[in-house]
Amino acid sequence: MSDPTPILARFPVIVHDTATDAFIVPVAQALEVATWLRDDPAQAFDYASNVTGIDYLPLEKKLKVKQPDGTEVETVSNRPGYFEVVYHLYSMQRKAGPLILKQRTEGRENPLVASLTPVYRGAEFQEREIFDLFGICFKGHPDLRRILMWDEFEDFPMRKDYISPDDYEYEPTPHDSVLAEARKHYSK
Amino acid sequence: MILNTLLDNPDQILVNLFHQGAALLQACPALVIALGILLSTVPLVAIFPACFAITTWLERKGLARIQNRIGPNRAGWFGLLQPMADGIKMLLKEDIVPQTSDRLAHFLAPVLLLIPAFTVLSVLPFSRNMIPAAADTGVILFFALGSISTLPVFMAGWSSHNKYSLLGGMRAIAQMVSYEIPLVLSTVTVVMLTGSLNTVKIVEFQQVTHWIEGSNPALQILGQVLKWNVFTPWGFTGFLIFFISSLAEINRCPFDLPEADSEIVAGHLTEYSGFKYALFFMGEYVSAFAISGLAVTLFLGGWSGPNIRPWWSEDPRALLIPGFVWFFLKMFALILIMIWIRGTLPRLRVDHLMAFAWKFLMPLALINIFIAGAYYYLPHWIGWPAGLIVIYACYEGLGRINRRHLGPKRIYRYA
Amino acid sequence: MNPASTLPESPVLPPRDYQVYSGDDLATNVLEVAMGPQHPSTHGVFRMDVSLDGETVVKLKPVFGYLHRNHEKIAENVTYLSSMPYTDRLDYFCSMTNNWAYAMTVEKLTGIAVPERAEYIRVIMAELTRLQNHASLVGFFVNDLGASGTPLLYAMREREHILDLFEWASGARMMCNYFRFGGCRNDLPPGWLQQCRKVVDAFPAFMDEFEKLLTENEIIISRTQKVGILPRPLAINAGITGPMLRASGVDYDIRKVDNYGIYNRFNFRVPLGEVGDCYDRFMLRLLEMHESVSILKQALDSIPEGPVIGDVKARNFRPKVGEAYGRIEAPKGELGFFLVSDGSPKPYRYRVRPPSLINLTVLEDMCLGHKIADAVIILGSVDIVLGEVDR
Amino acid sequence: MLGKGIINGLTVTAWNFFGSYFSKSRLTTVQYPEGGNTVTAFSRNIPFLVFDDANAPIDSLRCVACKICEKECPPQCIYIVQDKDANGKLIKSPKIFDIDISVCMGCQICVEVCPFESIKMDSHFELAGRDRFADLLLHREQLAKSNDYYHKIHPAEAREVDDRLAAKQKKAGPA
Repeated sequence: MSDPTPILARFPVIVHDTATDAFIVPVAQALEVATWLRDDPAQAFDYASNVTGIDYLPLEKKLKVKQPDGTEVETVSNRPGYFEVVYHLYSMQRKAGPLILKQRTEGRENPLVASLTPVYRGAEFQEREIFDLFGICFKGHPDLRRILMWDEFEDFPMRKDYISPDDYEYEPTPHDSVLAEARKHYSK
Repeated sequence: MILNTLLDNPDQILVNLFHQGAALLQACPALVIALGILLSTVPLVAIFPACFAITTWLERKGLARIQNRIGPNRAGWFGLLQPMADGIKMLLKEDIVPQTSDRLAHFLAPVLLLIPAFTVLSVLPFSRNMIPAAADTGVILFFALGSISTLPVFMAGWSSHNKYSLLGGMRAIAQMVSYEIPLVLSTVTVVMLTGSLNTVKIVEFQQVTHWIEGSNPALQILGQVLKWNVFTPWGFTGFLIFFISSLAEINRCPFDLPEADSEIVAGHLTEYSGFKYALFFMGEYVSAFAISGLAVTLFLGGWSGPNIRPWWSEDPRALLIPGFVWFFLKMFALILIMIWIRGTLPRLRVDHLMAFAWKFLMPLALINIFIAGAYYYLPHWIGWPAGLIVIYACYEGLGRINRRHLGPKRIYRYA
Repeated sequence: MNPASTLPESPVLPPRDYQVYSGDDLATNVLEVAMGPQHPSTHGVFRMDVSLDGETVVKLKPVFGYLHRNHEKIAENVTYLSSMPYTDRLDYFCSMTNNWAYAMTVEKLTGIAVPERAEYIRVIMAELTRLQNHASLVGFFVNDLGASGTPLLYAMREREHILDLFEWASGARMMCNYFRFGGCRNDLPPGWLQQCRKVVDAFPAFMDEFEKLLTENEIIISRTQKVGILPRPLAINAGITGPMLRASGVDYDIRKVDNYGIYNRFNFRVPLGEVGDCYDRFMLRLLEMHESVSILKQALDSIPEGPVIGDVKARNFRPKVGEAYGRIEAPKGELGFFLVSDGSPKPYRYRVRPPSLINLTVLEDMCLGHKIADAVIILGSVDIVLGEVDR
Repeated sequence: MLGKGIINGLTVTAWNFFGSYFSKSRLTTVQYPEGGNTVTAFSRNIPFLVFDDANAPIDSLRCVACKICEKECPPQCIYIVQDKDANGKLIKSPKIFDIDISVCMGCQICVEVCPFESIKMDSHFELAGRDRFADLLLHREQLAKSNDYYHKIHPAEAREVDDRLAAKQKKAGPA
């Protein structure tokens, strides 16, 4: 694991998440940070290994906090949902890594992050895949099209709230629920 | 009585049979002519498709063994009925013609390919006195007819209305036209030395005519072989150039670019199915037989081979093993070498193919003509080694010039 | 050398300045061909939308997804253990290394220790996988060159011996599903190690034959040398991994860099290419096979006795909250798994970093200006398996 | 010399051509029905249910219908309904135990998660049929196979399982 201090010193806007050792970069600065990470000789993170998205649904958490006087107060924390794009950066030159870079979107409506493809060509297909499966848009990507699903497909299957269409081919199975769904589809 | 005449010279058994038949029909000369026409066409149309069937089996079995597989072994004994099964399958298959194709050209292409493929067989001497058309311009006729086969291939490529077919057709034109030149140039040497374009004369030139008078039987047998053109420096080079160019002419591996399956699916054959495809397939194999037959005629002594006189015969020119046996043996040997090459070599690229024809084979064939000329005038004990040395030097030199851009052998380092 | 410093200012897409000839005398046009998905040499259902000027490639776009089954979504809906057989089906040539990468990531997430013997078995299986993958890749590659299957079938013949070993140990030839979190599913059957040694000892003879057949062949040399050159800076920037990266001369082998498993106990070298063309990629695989044989011999010499799996419960397996990224040097490149756990029996996020997919990024850059026949062999030299590209 | 590599290659193929007639390790092809099947120690194809008493196969199934395998099965090809006794109370036995072998991928996860050693892997593989459901959806009657059969196909594994079961019974016995 690399020492976070020089990175945090250079870019104070970055938040270092110690639990996962990840650097959470604001979308506006992402391209600048990545370019610096690649070109700075002390960092030289020249290789973006893995790029992926994570979908965090809005979370409602009920917490019972014990007050000093012994009574319990129930607090409800409402975390809004968001998407996260995770980059695992390695340095081929220094043979070091990984450095985990994260970009978070504001909410789950029209998610937009900065594309790092101009810095790391290796992110090209992976960012396209995230766009395809999560529906996260990448600003500055040279060729943002669907990659795995067909062009006419409308939904984003990797989102946690994705509901698979009931376009089953009618094929009775031992599982009654599947059968029922198929029947429902065909009765329409 | 008839049997005696027939057995007197086993070499000429079929010829004598024809003469006997003709004698019976003497009353009606028109029938004799008709018999002659039938006997020189029907066997060609019957025997070569049979050879094609055998060759497909040989090729599948041989390739399989080269690749350490078993090959066809379910249909019949050792899979010998496999060609028949394939034929039935091809006949029963639906004949699909693309909707946007040029239907007439699409239909005519396989037929037109077969016509020259069978016609060129007529100038090949299968044995002494066994040549369908003993034309004085046999070799020229062969090339003139054979070069027609470029056209149906392009017709197939064009009419299919498929991009792969078009690419295949274009490749075929470029390849066949280019390789015609070294092919013809390599035969020029033989024609020069023989002084004739007649294929019969070319074969007879490679025979020791007075071998019967020799005393030692082993020497007699050897003498039948050593006079072949392939055992001279120019003949050997000519044979190699001829064989390589003929591989390209008939689209065999490693020059199977027009139907390169890994690049352009099946080239001009992409849109053919069923019996039309089978006709194409047969046309290609018959061309392969024809060109191997010409190679045998020009360089490998035609119908001559190690032979002895039948002890019972009184005919001074009688031979025990019929000449056509030798002819077909040699032809199949060349076919087997083609199969062997197909099992070993990958395919060339279009530009390498052209470069090889124009920058390597053509200069070598031209040099070979000069060497043949020198060989003709020099005494053999000088001409033979000198020719060999010059040929080798040219070969090596041309090889180096052609591979100059590749650089030295690579040596890999380890981290 | 600083690879980063040699990069151009904006290294996204290299200039594509190929000019189609358009003189006044001749009306020319590019020919657009969709090669695939049912083209004979696209290694599965893969499509290249190619624009050709004559036979020269002017533009090439890889299109895939025909085999997409959303492996990641399936894995997020089943338990951790149930994803293991699905990983077999990613790169179906190398199920053992896929298993290893996934098992290693889960072990990283949960901190499960792996017994000594299991580590050795994993190395042996992974190197056997590498042998058979590289051998068949070289075979497929020469098949793309147009050799009617002979080298491929020689490779398949050797692969047969290795698959027999896999079947004996795991019960299946291709979908091995052999590694488990914290070890292997079962111990090797008696006599397996002796048979494995026999196979490994016989392998160099096969490679000699293979090299005699292929490496000196003039046609192969003239067709592969200086074709599809991948420059070093582009290779690094595009995240190319595996033999393809090393063929471009970058010394980066995850077995050496991460020292995962017990690779630091073995002596092996990392071959490097100079030019980065198809011939280098092809030769690198042959050279790596020699190194794999050497690793196998060392591992077979020193494999200890002992248990093959730690105390891991098969049912109700719940890792603690967290995330882990594990990667190994799979035969095709860096195979990574990224897992996010929310403490439930199913992974919250499960991501595969497929080497084949990312190695395809530079396909167009390598193919431009070459002939269509070269595009096919360049694709062959990348070594893709569509099960992994499409997931 | 130009052509040396090609000649080398030709010698290799010729060597293989003749070698395939003599060397067994060169010709690895096994002719399918004649060559027999080579079942190894851990061969697995589809699961089967183990019973102990040959006289009452269905009643002596080890399966208790706990549905763990149904939940863990990666492609979800197992379908179980628990049996009820005369009073309508659930009993520890499956009423329906179906495996859709056209879906099953032979991964052995069900065997590993089963706490009762009741489901094991079969090495029988000639399963082709004409009907998608009549032939490929196997019910408990078709799936039930005796412990002896298990001993026959995987002897070492079956012995271990028997030992484990005996130890378990011994532990449970005195209590």
